[in-house]
Amino acid sequence: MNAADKKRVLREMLFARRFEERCYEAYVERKIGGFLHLYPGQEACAIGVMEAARPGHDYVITGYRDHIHAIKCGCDPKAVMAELYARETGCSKGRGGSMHIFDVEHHFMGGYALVGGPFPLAAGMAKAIKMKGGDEIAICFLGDAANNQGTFHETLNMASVWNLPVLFICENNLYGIGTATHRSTAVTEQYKRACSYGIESSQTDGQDIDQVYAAAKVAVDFVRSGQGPYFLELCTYRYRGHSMSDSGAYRTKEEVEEWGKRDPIVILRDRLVESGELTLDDYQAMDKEIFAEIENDIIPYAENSPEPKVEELEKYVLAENDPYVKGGVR
Amino acid sequence: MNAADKKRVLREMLFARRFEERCYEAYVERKIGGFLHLYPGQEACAIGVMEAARPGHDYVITGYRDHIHAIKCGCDPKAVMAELYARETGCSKGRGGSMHIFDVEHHFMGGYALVGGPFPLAAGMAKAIKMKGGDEIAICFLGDAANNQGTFHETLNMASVWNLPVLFICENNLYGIGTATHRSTAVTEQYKRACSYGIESSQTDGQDIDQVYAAAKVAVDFVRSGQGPYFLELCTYRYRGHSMSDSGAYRTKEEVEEWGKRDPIVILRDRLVESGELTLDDYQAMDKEIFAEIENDIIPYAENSPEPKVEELEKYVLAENDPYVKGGVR
Amino acid sequence: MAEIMYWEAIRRAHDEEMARDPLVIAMGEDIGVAGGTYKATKGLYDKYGPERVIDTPISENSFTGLGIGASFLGVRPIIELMSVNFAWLAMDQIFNSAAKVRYMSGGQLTAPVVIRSPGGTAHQLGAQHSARMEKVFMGIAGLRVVTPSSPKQAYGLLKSAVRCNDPVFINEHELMYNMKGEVPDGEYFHPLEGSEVTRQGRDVTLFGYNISVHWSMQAAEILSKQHGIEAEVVDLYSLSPLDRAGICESVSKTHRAVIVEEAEAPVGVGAEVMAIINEECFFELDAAPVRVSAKMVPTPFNHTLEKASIPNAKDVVAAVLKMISGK
Amino acid sequence: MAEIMYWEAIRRAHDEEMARDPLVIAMGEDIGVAGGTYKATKGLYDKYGPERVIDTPISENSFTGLGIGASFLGVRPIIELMSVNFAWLAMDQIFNSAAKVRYMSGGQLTAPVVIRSPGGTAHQLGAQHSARMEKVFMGIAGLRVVTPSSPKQAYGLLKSAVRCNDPVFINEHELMYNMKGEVPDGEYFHPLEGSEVTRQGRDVTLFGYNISVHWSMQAAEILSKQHGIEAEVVDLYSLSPLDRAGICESVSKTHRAVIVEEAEAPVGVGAEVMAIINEECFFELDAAPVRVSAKMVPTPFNHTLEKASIPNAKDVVAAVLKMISGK
Ligand SMILES: Cc1ncc(C[n+]2csc(CCOP(=O)(O)OP(=O)(O)O)c2C)c(N)n1
Ligand SMILES: Cc1ncc(C[n+]2csc(CCOP(=O)(O)OP(=O)(O)O)c2C)c(N)n1
Ligand SMILES: [Mg+2]
Ligand SMILES: [Mg+2]
Repeated sequence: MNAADKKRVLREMLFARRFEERCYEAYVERKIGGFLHLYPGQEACAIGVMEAARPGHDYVITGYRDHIHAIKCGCDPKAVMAELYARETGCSKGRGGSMHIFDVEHHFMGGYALVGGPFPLAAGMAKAIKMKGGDEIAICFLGDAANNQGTFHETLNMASVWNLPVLFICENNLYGIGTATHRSTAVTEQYKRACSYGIESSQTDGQDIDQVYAAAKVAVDFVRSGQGPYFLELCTYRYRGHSMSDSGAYRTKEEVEEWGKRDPIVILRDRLVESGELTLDDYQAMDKEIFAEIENDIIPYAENSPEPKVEELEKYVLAENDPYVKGGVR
Repeated sequence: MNAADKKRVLREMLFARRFEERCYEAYVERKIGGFLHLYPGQEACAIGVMEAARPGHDYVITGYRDHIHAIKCGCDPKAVMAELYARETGCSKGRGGSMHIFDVEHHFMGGYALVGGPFPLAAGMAKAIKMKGGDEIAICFLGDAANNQGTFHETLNMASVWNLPVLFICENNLYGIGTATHRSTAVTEQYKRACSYGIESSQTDGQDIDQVYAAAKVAVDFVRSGQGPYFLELCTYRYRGHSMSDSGAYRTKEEVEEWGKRDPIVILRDRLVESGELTLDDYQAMDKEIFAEIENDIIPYAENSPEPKVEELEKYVLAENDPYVKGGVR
Repeated sequence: MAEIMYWEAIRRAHDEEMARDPLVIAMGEDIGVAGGTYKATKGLYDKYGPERVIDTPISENSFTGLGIGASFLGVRPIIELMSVNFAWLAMDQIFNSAAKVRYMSGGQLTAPVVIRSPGGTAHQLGAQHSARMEKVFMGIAGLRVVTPSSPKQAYGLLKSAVRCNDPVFINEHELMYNMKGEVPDGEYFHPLEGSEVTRQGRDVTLFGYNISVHWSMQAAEILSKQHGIEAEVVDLYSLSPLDRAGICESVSKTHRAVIVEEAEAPVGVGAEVMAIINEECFFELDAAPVRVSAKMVPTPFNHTLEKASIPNAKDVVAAVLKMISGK
Repeated sequence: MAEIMYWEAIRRAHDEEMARDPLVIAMGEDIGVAGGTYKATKGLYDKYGPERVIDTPISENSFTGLGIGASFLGVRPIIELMSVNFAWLAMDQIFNSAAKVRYMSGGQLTAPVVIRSPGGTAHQLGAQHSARMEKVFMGIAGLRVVTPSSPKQAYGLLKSAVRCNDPVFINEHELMYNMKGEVPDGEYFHPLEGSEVTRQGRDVTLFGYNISVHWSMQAAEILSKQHGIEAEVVDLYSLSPLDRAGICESVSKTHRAVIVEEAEAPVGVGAEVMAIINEECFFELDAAPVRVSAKMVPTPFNHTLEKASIPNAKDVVAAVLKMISGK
């Protein structure tokens, strides 16, 4: 990444942070309902990896903590916010919600709420890419605890045997809800688990976007060049609760503070300030601009968008007027 | 194993071979129906491992290829044959069949037909043993292809995290039905897959019962002494088809012949003959005795046993007269 | 009798059974240190320790299977599946192992596990967290299915389920954990089979279970006050087996039946109750029985659509009025 | 029209669709080199190669999910689950992913996969290989379920399923692969919805699907020859959605209904058809509708018990005679 890129990704990370914080507020104000899993602390992961990949071109899939992944792929933040507000203008037409952000046009293939569910879906997309001969890759972002699901094992094995162009990104934030990874997992360094499948893997600091970018570049190139799947572990931390109803009691204040010192936004900001590429004033201005965008564009768009019509409740269940359903095709 | 032990296990292996061959005949004669998965070629596995363990004391569970495991645990071969003949005197009262041999009295906890299903059941038994403070261990015998099931991954992880006294025996016979292991599996040396769980593991020749015994001794002692789970891979081969309807087209004649030269019974017999502990005449006599036992005791027992009564069709579905069902408990 | 919440009732049953029998254990995701998403095991980790109150990895099929295997040797696991939507992952062990082992072992082995899980549409949890799956559980031999509609049932059914020698699935509801109700102060074992008449009536029977009992009760009040119609409400807390005699008895009295279920209609509780009525007391009917069910859609996130996708008391009232005016 | 076997019909549909569209693939355990347990993909591995006729590891949930993911990008996978009993392992991906993705993406993404699997009680395959699971598949929104009763349907339904933009589950039967029947020589697309009157009658309607259509036809012959009763037989090849109009039409003609299903009764096809009759044409009934179903037991290994656990043509005849004499 050159200096301009770095400033851009700093802005993207800051935007991500503010966007999520604003979601939090809207939730507290009861404008948003349901489960809400936020991303603060992990921004360098999605943004760093996708910076090394081709957003809008590569196919991306993830779990329920999906807002930022979608936005980085090219999904309009207004459409994401409108989705959280359950509006017809939402990226999933208000039918999906926070856990089910979709933007197929930008190859963001969705957020899924079953832990481990996206693994095989990602490998399947990679299979399709391979059959169609494209140069896209499939990228699957999931958490550390998801790796205990059988689909992890089954999918990594198939991806390896069939040499599929799929990149698995493990955002290891040390917890699955309130269960510390070491309490649920025998081998906690997730990248080591790829050895059972003969899959190339590595681990890197998920708080430093330069490192994420560098590691992801290697991984993306490996996969795109047809050498097979790759598993990349990013060591990270979420600053908020698992979702909105989290007690937080399972983590010590010290631990949270310790990781707070490794804020991915601060790390990059300070690095840019130090190297003279940014001033703190620039940063403040950036933040203000973001604030304005969120408050003036994004939130009003969501607020003022219409809800889906109740008459359309049963739309989108099955294909409409599919010729093979009623017969008569010859 | 001393010389007497070795002669005994030779007899057990020969018995196993003849028993299974007789099942084959009975199947061809349409005395036995359903699926029938036979054990010839793999005798040293179940018998060697259980020789190192405590049959009737340790809890054993396996898949559908289960006759010999049950017999080695202490299940009466007559009751096994009667089960194959679907008789009321069968070890599962004619309700289970070849794939579902049970002898709970001898701690043979059953054959199961869902590939991968026994993994968690075995770990659960180990959990129970641990809670109850016994010195038994749980032993799970399964095939190589079963290791691609998600339950393998999920169970080995839990067994490791909770340090459960469970021994996983992988009888790697190179195929899952007609699919060669290397076509379905990224890492074909199964013992290496235990590394993802920090589980102790090893691999040994499954055709030489002395080696099986030695490796199993280490494994059993490890588990029994409370050091945690263990994964032992035995390299073996099945001489017959996967089940009775197997075409065999997926293996070369040469491969089958090559493995035929490593017959576990012949290996042990020749070793005993060479060391002067057995003559070929002894061996013939043994074989005759076995033949007589099968033809004079086992088959007639099965043939002459009654079928279950149709009026008892609905027995064994739920507990009978359970006091918590109808109410009134105080 | 103290008034406690549904979750407290479940927690109390856990606690009592665990105190009594060292082989009773609890397992599930985040049930230990965190005390459970719905607090069903709150405080038990500290009381009984990690060997008996077990935080599992996210491995639904295998931790369920592990519980089943432990039950073969006399352990009595109470397994929590955090949401019934995740139960799809564990169905293999529930049906292929737990429900069949007694039969295929000729009665030698049983799997006395309890599996508890909340189903139902709560508040905007989306398509993958709002399924109602009772109908999937109740169609297959070898498994008991109960579904408590009150704290008393939640307590008493769990107590009985732990002691019963069959595998029992307990279908709870996300929206009911904070519901209050009276629970006997002393030990109480609710029968696992049967049904309960929650309200006497003569004009129509409303069959409900779990949350739909409450919709039915509300509907019955409205029908009585506003329309002079006296509905009987029958609580089908046992879904497998269903109480054929109890169903028939009420229909023979009211001659009209409405079945209220939160799930999509096809092959559901409504269909089965209708089938039982047709088989047992068809000629008692004065009107065609009716189902009040969910729409055949995955649950929408939008709250208005979500609510429109499942029935409520008003829909029950409307169905009854239509039935009775149409007579 | 040539007479071919059911498995050949399925194989032909695979072959034609794969020849036409390079994005149609087949996947499953032992379907490639070995050609499939029931020969549904025989010879296709040699013809289309390992990238399109894929022998999968024993990983039902994930290879099903992999097929679903591929379908997101336009691939049309035909997934074989070797036995419907193993489908429990894949239900998570079938229902949580394939059946819901269109809805929760607001119509952006669809999962046009075909999942084929044989269910049913064959010959002594035991409790874990004899389940009938159609009722599990047909109760949930977002999935089509069809079940062919003849080679023609097996061919034409698979053809349509591959082309249709919805996920389709095809419920086959272990005992039917060698059944012979006429299949059109030219391409033929069977409608995925609807039902078929297989035999005209006036006295009673026998509703069957898949193998129970054949039991119903046998019963109808016996009823006609020996008892002078003319039964209409309706083949419910579409289980989700069921053909409400077709069911009602026949009942309105015969005024009597018997539903024949191989599965245990609770929350099954029988219950649902009864519910539809109750809802649509209750007052057309001259007798209480009846289900002829399996016993509520895991399938026994012993052949006599096994046969006693599921219904047959004689049971259908008996049910009809009882119904008609009881009028
Ligand atoms: C199949 C399934 N099981 C359980 C859950 C409940 N659940 C939601 S998130 C979560 C923890 C996942 O942790 P991890 O994979 O590390 O991701 P993180 O939330 O930390 O990003 C659990 C247990 C679920 N949604 N799906
Ligand atoms: C869940 C499940 N999937 C598929 C099958 C069909 N099946 C039976 S045995 C088998 C192969 C198993 O191979 P392996 O584990 O190596 O054991 P082996 O038969 O070689 O002893 C398969 C695919 C099954 N019984 N259960
Ligand atoms: Mg995590
Ligand atoms: Mg094998």
